[in-house]
Amino acid sequence: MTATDWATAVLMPLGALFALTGTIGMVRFPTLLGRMHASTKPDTVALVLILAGAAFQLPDLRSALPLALVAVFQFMTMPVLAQTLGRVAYSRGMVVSEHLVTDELADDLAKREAEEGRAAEDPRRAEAP
Amino acid sequence: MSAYRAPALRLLGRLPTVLWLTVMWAVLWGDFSPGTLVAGAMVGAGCYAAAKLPHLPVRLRFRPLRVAGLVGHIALDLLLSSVHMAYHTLLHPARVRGAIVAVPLRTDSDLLMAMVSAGLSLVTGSQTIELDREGGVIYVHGIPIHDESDVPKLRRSVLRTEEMYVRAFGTRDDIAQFEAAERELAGAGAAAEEER
Amino acid sequence: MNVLDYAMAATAAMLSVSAGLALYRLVRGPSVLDRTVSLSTVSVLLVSFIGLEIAYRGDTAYIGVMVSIALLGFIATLTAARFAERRAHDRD
Amino acid sequence: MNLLLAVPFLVPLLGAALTLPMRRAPRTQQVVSALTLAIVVAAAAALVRRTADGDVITSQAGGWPAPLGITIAVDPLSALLLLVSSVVLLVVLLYAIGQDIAGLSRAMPMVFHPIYLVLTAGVCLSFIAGDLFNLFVGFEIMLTASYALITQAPTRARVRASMIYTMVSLTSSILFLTGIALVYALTGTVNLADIAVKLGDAPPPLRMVLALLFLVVFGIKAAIVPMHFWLPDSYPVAITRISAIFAALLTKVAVYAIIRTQTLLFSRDDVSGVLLWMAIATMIVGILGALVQDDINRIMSFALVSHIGFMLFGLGVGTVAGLAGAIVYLVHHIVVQASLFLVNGLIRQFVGHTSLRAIRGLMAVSPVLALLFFLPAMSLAGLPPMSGFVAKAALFTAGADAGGWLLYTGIAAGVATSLLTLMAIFRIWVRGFWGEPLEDMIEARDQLRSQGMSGGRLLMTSSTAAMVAIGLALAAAAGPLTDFAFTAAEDLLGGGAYIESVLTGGES
Amino acid sequence: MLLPVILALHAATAVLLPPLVRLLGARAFLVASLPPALSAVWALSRSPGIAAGEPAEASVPWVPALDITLDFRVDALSLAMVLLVSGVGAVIFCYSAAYFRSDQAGLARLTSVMVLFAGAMLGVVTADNLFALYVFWELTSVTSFLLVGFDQRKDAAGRAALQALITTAGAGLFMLIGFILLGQAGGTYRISELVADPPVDSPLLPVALVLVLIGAFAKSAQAPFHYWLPGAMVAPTPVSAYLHAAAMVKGGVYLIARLAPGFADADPWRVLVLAFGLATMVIGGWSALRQTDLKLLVAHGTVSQLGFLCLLAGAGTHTAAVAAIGALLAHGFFKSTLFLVVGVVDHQAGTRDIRRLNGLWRSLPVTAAAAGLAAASMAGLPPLLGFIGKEAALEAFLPGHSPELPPLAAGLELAGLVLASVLTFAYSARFWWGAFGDKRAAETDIEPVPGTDAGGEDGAEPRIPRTRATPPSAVFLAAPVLLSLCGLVLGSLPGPADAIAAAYAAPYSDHGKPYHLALWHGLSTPLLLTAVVIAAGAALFRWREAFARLQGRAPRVISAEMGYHLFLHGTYAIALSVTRRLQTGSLPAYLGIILATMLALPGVRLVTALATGEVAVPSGGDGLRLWDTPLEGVVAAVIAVTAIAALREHRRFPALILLSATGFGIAGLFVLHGAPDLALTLILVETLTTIILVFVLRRLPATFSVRAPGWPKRWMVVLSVAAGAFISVSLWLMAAARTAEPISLGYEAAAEQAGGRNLVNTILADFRALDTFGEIVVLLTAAVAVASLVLLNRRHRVVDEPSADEEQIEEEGSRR
Amino acid sequence: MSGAPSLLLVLAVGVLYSCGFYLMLQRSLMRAVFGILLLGHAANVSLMLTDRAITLPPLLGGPEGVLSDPLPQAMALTAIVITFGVTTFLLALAYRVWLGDGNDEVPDDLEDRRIGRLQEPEDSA
Ligand code: NA
Ligand code: NA
Repeated sequence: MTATDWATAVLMPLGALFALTGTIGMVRFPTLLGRMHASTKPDTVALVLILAGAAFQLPDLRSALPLALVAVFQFMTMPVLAQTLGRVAYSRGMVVSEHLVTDELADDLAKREAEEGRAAEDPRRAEAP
Repeated sequence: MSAYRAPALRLLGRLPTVLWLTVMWAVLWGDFSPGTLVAGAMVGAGCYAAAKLPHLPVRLRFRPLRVAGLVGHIALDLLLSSVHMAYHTLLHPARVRGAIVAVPLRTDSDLLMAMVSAGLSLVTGSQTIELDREGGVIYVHGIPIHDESDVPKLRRSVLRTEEMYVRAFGTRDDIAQFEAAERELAGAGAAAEEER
Repeated sequence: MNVLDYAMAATAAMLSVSAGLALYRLVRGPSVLDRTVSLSTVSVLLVSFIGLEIAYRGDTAYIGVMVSIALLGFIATLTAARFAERRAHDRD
Repeated sequence: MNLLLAVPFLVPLLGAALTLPMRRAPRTQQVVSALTLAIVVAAAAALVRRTADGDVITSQAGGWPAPLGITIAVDPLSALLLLVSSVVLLVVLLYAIGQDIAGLSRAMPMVFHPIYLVLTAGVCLSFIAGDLFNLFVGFEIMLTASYALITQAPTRARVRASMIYTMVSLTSSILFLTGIALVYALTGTVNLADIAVKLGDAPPPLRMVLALLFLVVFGIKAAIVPMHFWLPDSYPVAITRISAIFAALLTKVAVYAIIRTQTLLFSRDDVSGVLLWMAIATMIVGILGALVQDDINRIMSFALVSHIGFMLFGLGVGTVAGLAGAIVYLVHHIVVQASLFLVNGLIRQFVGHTSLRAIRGLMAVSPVLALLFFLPAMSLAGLPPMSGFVAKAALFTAGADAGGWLLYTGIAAGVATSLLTLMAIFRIWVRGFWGEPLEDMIEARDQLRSQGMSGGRLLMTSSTAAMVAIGLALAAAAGPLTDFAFTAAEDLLGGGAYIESVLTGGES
Repeated sequence: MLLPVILALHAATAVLLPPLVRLLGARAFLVASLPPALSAVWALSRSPGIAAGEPAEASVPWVPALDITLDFRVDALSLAMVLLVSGVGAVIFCYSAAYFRSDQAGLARLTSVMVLFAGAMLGVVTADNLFALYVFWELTSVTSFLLVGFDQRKDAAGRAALQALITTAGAGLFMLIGFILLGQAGGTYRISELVADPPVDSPLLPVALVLVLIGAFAKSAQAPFHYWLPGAMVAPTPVSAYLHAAAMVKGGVYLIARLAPGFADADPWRVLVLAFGLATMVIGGWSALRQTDLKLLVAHGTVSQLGFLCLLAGAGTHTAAVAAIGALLAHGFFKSTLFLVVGVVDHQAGTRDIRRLNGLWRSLPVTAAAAGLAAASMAGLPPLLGFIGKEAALEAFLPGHSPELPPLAAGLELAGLVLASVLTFAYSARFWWGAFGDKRAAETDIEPVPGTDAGGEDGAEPRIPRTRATPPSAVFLAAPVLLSLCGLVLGSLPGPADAIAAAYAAPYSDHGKPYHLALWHGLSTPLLLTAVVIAAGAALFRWREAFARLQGRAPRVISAEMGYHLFLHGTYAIALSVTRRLQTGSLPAYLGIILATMLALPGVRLVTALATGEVAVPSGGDGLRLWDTPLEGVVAAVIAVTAIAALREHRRFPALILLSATGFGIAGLFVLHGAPDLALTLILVETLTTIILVFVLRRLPATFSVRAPGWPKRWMVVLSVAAGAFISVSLWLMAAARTAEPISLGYEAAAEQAGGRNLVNTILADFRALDTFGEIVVLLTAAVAVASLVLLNRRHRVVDEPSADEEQIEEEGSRR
Repeated sequence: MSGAPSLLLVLAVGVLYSCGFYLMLQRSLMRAVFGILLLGHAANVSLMLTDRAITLPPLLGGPEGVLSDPLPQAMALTAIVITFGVTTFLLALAYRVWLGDGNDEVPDDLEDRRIGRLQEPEDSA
């Protein structure tokens, strides 16, 4: 066992552990957003740890470079996914309010709608634009 | 919205994306020979054209120290919040509640706003639901939020993240504008806080 | 077997269980977004598996696969989400 | 690589590449297509000459030795089928060109010409492939091209028909691939000759399973009962030039594959019982279907299914004579089906459709059409002195020679089928060609007369006539044809020549 | 030998005639008569030698590998037939020149086909190879089809033609099989060799003979196939005269006569021929007496006569053979005369209905005389050839005359023959009387002459007017006169006929009592019997009305035509019920049946192999392992669970996601298998497919169609699972039983030579570049196909080529 | 000699085929297409199973050990691409069916249905 082996031996199970808790969360959380929080992000951590562990087993830095690229890629794409999913989940009414302490987006939307409604009722303003 | 109308500059704006795709291509083939790179660049450009990806205006600065700080912060945050999340997952996931808060941002740079939004989404326990660019408001879902008292904490962490991004990547103009807005909002923000 | 082997076995075991759980969500849904989320998890797990494979064999032959799975996972998940958004009005 | 062997596959692809961009030069496109096929015909004729003594010409693609590289092999059977197919392809192409010149088709020339040539390449590759997987690739080229062709001028009916056609073909392809996997699992090779050798040590039951599986795989494409249902639902719906080629060639390529695999790979396994029962079922069920149809093209399609049974019967007999009969029948049937479908095309052009419910008195309005129909119809019914008679006589003689109750049953089924074919075919004649012509048909005739014969129509009619004439020529040349078929059959059942030529080099 | 040339001449003339008809009109028939005339002249010129036992032979090779050779051999029998076929043919062609009008529609076709027929018939009677005989035989069927259906605008013509074709060509197929069996048994297809050395020991011989006789019976309109002949009378009269009197219907008789010397003693030849011949003779005679249409009367008479000829030709004794030649020639002359006479009557008087003809002998005296001669010959009156033939026939069946015939059988046959001859006499008389005789008002439909019906009291009947007829031209009359005279001349001077008969009968033993065709054999039993026949026949004619009443009361003879219609209707009904059950039009059903077939063939074979232990199931050790690594469990679980979930999912989008996951699982499997390139390609392809699917799915409804595919779900489950199990178990067993090292071991060394590190890439780019090339072709073709389907055809999406039926069918479908 | 694949994988490939066949037998166009996709996977996996799992990628000059059999891989590669092309066509076709008929069903043949409704043969003369 060399030092690199030890590094791998630590990093990889740790990563796997994150992945495991993430997927457990994905199964156990009652809400969609909860499941997303619980899984997507620990997954990223898990992946980075495992890739780091794998990198230690490679002979040189050059062959490890692609692993780094994958990690960077994961960092770049994960938020995009998370945001898209969040927006869609919300717009589809899948965010259940009873699991929310507060929902300021709903408040703002209601406010905006009310304003637009007033605009529609007011003939002068409707013709104005 | 963009000042980069000149073709050459527009091309320059697209370069990072194409470059990125080229690198991925080379990795895919496991080969960084010139031929592969040229082919990758061509494929990348093709994909770019086909997908009509938006080109990024490179109106950024890069402050290495600040960036390093930011990365460190995010990494630590990521790790800790993941552990935190794991704890909730294993103990009582059914009781965990969240909140969606509206946070008015101080910067008006689209790019910075997007970066903040992404940065928030990267970290466990928070993620952007909606970004109102015109109003400069970001709606963030946070978890776990036990009660109303956790809400200001979430708001504050969003604002802190924003500041770190602006200071790491913003141009001098961006920072100036950010600070002006911060001053303006300092008072009004407090009032708003009370109103809620 | 040395510690490294045990570590790898443990990693494999945990990843496998994770895969099973993700699969459960993938199959059970209930919503398309749940499936989308678990699809993204499955793809991350696969990439992890391949990371394990690379570590185990000390060989980089699989890196291309890894990159493309990462890409696919991203594209597939994004497409799925976009799709779900576009058809927000009908039940899936 | 032997250049002559490469011509039937590569030249059409070259032609396809040339014709693809020629959307603005239709004449050039037509000339290039026709020239391409003419070259293939010439090459095939040369191959027939060179294999006439039973020689097998082989070549290793890329020069790699036999089991490693892909073998291209032409034995008498391949050469004969190459020649007949390329001739039929050329004549149908001329018909299509005539139709395009006359402005009577909705097919897109810019798609049709290149894809037609790709189809040619696929058909030719299937005939010359000496490698199981390469045969699969050849089949796929042919099938993909056929998918593109069957959807030409996509009406709703055609799209539906294509769906059935494509799904069934895909099923067959998947099972083919599965079969390749099984063969490789058992033998560790995909070279046909090599498989033939290595199957020798395989457990007989497993070999039998493979033999039957490949019978199913190609049986689907050959439309053997009970795997035939798709054919009458798809072929008749395509536009004429396509249904003519499909009816003439595609099922025959599958029959070729059955002959090749059963004689070369599974010569040790006796599936003749299964073959004969399937042959009997195919003959009878097919022709019963033809009797109740209303559309000439559908009648012909059911008859096509039915007559595949004859070829299967010849293979099932298991003797050189039986196989030779099957080969003669194969050649005869390619030509006669192409002729009939082209004539049906002329009818469709003339009357607007091919339903017997609304055709009457065609002979009175168009005696030429009547003659063009009558001759191949006679041949299909197996009436002398047409090629159909010779083919049938060859099969029955072989069956009687080999003897056994199953073969006699097969012969009885063959007789019944011939009688029912006669009824089906002459029903078309009596209902469609005889009788008082309908008003609109007389109008159509008068209109045509006033327009005069355009070059395009002339080409359509004369290429149909040429196809009919080729059928008559087959009858006249039945002697040499049968001799050649016997040579081919001896090669196939002897087995040694092919294997030896492939594994020990042959020419390269 | 000239014969093949003469045959070719027939064909060439047939090709040349259409333009000639345009030029010459009906006179082109005179040109058409040249080839048969030449043939007859040639036959006459060769007759001395042939009668002396030196047959003329020729051979044209066609398909030597199958023994299909156009062998020709003209011996005595053939000579008689050639003279009939070609001689009578030439005469009838000349008659036709007068019969048809030049503006007759389809005249060119008619002349052409008739000459073809003449050639084919010549071929039938001269062929010495079974296949060659069959070729010409069926050619006569086909040409006959075209001739019977000549008046193609009439539906009746088409039906009758088809009936005749199906009957004769259908039976001809049986005959072909009979020929093949005969040829196989005898080791040759040469007829002369077979007859000379018949394969009497072959167990297949009885079957072969029955099959051959079926063909011959159908062709010669023997019961129960006799229905087609009266039906075929829709043909123009010269055609009937030629085909249905002189030539084609003799084909069967000829074949029987041809084979009898070799096979008459073989079971069940004689029984069949004698029984069916006699039955036909009686049935034909009985129904001839009921006819009122002259042509139908002659047709039924022909049926009767054909029965007579068949039993003579097939009886297989010396005397019967001699009688056969006599009767054959006689029939050829008198029957064609009678048809031609009917033509003349029809042409000149405008009708051929007995009930509309009265006293025609006065206006057509010559015709009536010729008809009288012919009818007398048919009735068997001396000194005509018909009498000589009948005498010989009666002699042949005298009990004890020929040892080949058991006395009882001969006696029965003789009694039947006498009975049939009585009927023959009666219908012969009825013909002449019907055409030319003076009738009473009660026997006709003709309006009586006004004012003549008043005298009913004194028993005198009302007078009816005589039928008017224009006098026929000399050319028109020449043919019947000539042919009827032939019967008289040959009857009076039977020498030539006897020479031919003797030569034909030579192979039979005459048992010391050689029989010759002659007018006078002394006061013999046959002469007595002839007298009885004449007396009884005359009485039958005298009391024809009483007999007609009797016939009316008698149960109808079971019509064989009904049998034909039953066959036809039954066939169509079976065809419909089979086809509508099988050809359901449902793709799921088709695919299901394909799977079922796969299970029924290789599947069952595998199961039996496993059940009987023929194939070793890997057990323990290397063969039977749960896994190579536990990771396989993960991969297998991902694959199986997602795939099963995908098929349970009715919403399209979740199903797509599940499928993507399956794709991931398979990529994982490839990784485990050391196949990075494969995993990579799969993932890329999977991505593309997913994207395309999303594009398509976006436009389709949210859930899949839930309409059941038409059969119970559990069947589908069973079928799919069984099919899947079959394949996977096969794979398992075959991999375990691998017989040789994989050839890919050779790639390592070769790859170094090719300079590649990645073996898979080297295979794709080098060793199997042809496959890769093909793969690219497929991909490009598919791209073009997709483009032409989706992009290029956007403008005309719905219907763009004439398909009137489609709309109609669709309408009907929706109305359901 | 290679030996049989492990039971788990045999089972997996069996499930793939079964599911593919089951989907293929459905009336829904898209399910049929999915069935074909699964069957394509199944066939490629079958090719792979002719060789053992847990082998090294067929790269020369890599780590010591047993290399995978490259030939099934090469064939599966070709097959994947071919199946892809053809499946794409099938999808385009399904799309056209939908355009024409407005539903997601494999349509029955109309003429067959018409004949199926006949009680008496139309023509037995
Ligand atoms: Na065999
Ligand atoms: Na492997």
